[in-house]
Amino acid sequence: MSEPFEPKIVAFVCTYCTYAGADLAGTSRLKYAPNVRIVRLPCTGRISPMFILKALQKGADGVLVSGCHPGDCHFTHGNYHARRRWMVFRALLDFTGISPERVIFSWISAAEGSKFADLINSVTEDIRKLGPFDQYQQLIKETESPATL
Amino acid sequence: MITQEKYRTTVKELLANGSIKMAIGYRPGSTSDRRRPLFIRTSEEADQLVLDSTCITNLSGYLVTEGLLSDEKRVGIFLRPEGIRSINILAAEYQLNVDQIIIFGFDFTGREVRALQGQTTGDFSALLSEIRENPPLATKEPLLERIEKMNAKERFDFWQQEFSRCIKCYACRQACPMCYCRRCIVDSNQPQWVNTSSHTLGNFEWNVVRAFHLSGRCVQCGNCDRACPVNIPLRLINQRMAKEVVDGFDHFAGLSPTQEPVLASFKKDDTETFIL
Amino acid sequence: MTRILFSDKLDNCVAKWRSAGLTVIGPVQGESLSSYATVERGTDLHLGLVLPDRSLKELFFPQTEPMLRYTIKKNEIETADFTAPSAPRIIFGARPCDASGLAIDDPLFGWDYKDEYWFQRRKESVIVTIACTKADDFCMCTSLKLAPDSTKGADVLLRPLDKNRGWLVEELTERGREAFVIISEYLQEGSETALPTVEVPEKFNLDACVTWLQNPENFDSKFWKEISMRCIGCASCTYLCPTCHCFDIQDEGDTYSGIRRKNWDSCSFALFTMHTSGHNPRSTQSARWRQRIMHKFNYFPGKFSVNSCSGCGRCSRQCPVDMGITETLQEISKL
Amino acid sequence: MTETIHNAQPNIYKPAIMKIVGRHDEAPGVRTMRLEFQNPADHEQFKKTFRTGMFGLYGVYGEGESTFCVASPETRKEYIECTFRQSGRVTSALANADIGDLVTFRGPYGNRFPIEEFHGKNLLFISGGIALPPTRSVIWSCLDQREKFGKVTIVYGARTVADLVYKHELDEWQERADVDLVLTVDPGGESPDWKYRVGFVPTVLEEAAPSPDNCIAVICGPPIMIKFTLISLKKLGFDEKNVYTTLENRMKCGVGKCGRCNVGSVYVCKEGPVFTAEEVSRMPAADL
Repeated sequence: MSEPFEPKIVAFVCTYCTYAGADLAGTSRLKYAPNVRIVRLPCTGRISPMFILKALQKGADGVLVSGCHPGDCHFTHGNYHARRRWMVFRALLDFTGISPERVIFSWISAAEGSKFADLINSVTEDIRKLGPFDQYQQLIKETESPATL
Repeated sequence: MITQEKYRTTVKELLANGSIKMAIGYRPGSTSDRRRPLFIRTSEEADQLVLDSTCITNLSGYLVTEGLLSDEKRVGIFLRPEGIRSINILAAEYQLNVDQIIIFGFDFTGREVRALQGQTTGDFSALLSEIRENPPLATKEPLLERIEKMNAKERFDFWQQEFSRCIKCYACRQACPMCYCRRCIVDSNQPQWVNTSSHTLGNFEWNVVRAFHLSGRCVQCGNCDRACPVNIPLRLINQRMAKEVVDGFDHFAGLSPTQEPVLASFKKDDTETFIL
Repeated sequence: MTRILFSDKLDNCVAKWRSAGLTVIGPVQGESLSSYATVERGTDLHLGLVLPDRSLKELFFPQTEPMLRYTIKKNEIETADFTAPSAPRIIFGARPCDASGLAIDDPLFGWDYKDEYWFQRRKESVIVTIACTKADDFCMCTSLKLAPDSTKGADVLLRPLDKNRGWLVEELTERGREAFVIISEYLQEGSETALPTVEVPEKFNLDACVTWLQNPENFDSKFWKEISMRCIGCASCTYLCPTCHCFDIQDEGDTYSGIRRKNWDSCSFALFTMHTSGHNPRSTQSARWRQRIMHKFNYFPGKFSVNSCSGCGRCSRQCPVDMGITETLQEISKL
Repeated sequence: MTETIHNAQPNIYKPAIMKIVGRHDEAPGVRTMRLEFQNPADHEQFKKTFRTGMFGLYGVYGEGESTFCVASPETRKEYIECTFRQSGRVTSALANADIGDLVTFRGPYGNRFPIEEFHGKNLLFISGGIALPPTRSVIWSCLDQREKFGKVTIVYGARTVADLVYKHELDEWQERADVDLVLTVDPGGESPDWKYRVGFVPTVLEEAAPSPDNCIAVICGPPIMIKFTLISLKKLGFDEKNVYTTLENRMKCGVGKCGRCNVGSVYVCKEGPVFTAEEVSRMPAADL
């Protein structure tokens, strides 16, 4: 148990912007925290709040959702729809007691490799400071079924 | 009493001249403070109709019963303003055609029942706008204010406490006029998004998912809250989410049958203060 | 001369039972819901309730219960059993209808294949019922040929004295006697008379209903559609019912490890009987309500010689559209 | 109602672990798998209890369990064969399992075809589409002791030629002199080189006109086929008591507890799945 806490973060990203941005971060040899598991989706409009719940259900300490800047969506307005949904979902999580600090949203374009690396680093640090998501992990424990992330 | 008699006569007339094939209203229940939904197809059945301050169930969910409106005939229904809003949402989501619905509007203050003027949803738009501007006092919940003041941990604990009683009977879903999906998200198992078991995690997920799906659609009729056999204050979450869409997107659900669903539309200048 | 347990000794009894290793469970009124729950003191018990909102069933057949844990390795699967927790307990102040509910379900969980999750708990629970001196509009035990002082399923029956002073003790089974030996120092001999049990009016003629239900012609009767038209299929009646026993088996976890659970399920749901092909034997709400009534009063007694209803009335009490077994059987009586 | 307690396990919901030793694609989306017991005690229990007609709950941990019949005959108890159509969560997981993978089996449950009573009689098997597997178990159970039975006729039909299952066994039966196989596909489902009949099963059955004398019929198929086949059999003069069928309902427990397989007062999982047409006719038709 003496091992230092390493947060587990799941990132849902759109393939056209943020994933390309992550790619750029990689090809530019930028170093960033290895705590993030990236799930690539066609568009932020495809990122259902269910995904966020599922990530938490599997034991994530934090969730990052990211896509194209407004106006840049490959599908013209997928991210506008997503934005409304996130706003509502974020308020809902807040109201039910899941701190908004654990679910982070961002816009990262294909050109912003360094923003991606910086964001991952800062999010990892923030969640490290928050510590493990004990409240939710307690719920998972009660189900008898293991958190498998 | 006068309203009730007047409506009985109206329903009988409309049935007799074939304007409607059925009217959905209320009749006495098993105790004096209970009312049962009533399906009026004959003049005798119309005599059973009662209308008083215990008629609180929102009946609009019955309109999406499979096959009811498929014959293009018209159906009358007794609705309070919330019910009229649900009809508007159902119409906006293409679940029914408002031209097929004859509304017998009513509302009450204290024990005094009064009829609302109008028959189609359009007739009530002024009334609904009025409600939007001046929401009835009853919607102010002391408990809601208490929850707002809590910190995240306390809120989490509060809701865990409430949801721990949930038995996953889905009465909230079944009682809700907005939950018309043929296959609910908890019923689909490929993938299984939400745990079907009724442990605290499964209960939490289910209630969050339902609240999310009702965001910007709930009219606070209270059907879910009353149906819940374990008395979870479900109305609080839905009220909070309704406030969120009003504040965030200036969207008051169910104003008209052509209102765009809030989560299926957007404005380019929607707020995004929380996005990094 | 009978033995009497006076109310002021209840606290001592609970303490005594607890020190003898028994978990004491009884009706408790929570902030917004009453149920059978573990108590630490006699004063925590709310014995004045007509009936707790939630039934006794869930202490024996919980809404969700882990059955197996699996771990999948390269060339083998390990399966570990969950067993029902072994904890002797005494349920004090159960209502006779709730206790009969347990006795009604015993044969079902035991025919051919014995469900250990149920019987393990049954074996370790002593059930002390209190005869009812209060009833509400929905109580209907007498209509089911049971009574407010029915002894079915109970190990000890207590009959209340006036002014909440205490109860006359009627020990019914060996298990009950053993539990009361523990607290014998708090029992007194006396010759008091118990309060009369409450008069629960008979709401329908059960025999007539059963005859009607057994007639195959009535299976397709228009009656079913009419009576269930307003049913919204919410299942709260089945979930609160002390005898409804349907369940689902669900896996949670992933390809490597997880658990298999037994969860409550309900015949009110369309998905309950849906075949893979899309064919659904009970595709309408009226067919599902018919199944519920038929199962309780025709099929179940046909198999196990007992009606699957103990007359607690929870189905009618909680129904959001004011339906329930009482109304349906009353209407059948009129046919 | 039988009162025998036959739990192999104290926990009646605990399945046996099976290894997939063979698989074969029968038709689009339809697959047959051969499973072997991993635990000898489970196998012994199966050998002791299995009779043709019984069913089991096949499962994949993490996905759940699904009910279908044991397609292998009671004369071959070294393994279990099952045939299923990939359609839901569990069957998809089963279909994704490869040879050597481990799956689970709970059973065998239910009643059986009383084939001792069929001794010395002619047998008529009628089956449609994916419903051949339960019939196949009976067919092989009888063919493996061929001398005990009279004439054997099999009428089998499917929507299209591709949908016929057990094609290799159909060829085998076609060639056997002691089996009379009538194959058919629905109109429009024939391929250019289809040399057998075209038409719906009940029609083809009436054309083939097997004699009802001293004959037992076993039918299995989709509800609509059963309905019309029963009418045809009646026309041919079959007594309902001599017609057997199997009902397959949704099940979760398989042991008469979970409450979903009831048809009228009958618990299909315990009193079925094998019924005579007479028993079926007493069940409420609307509940089937």
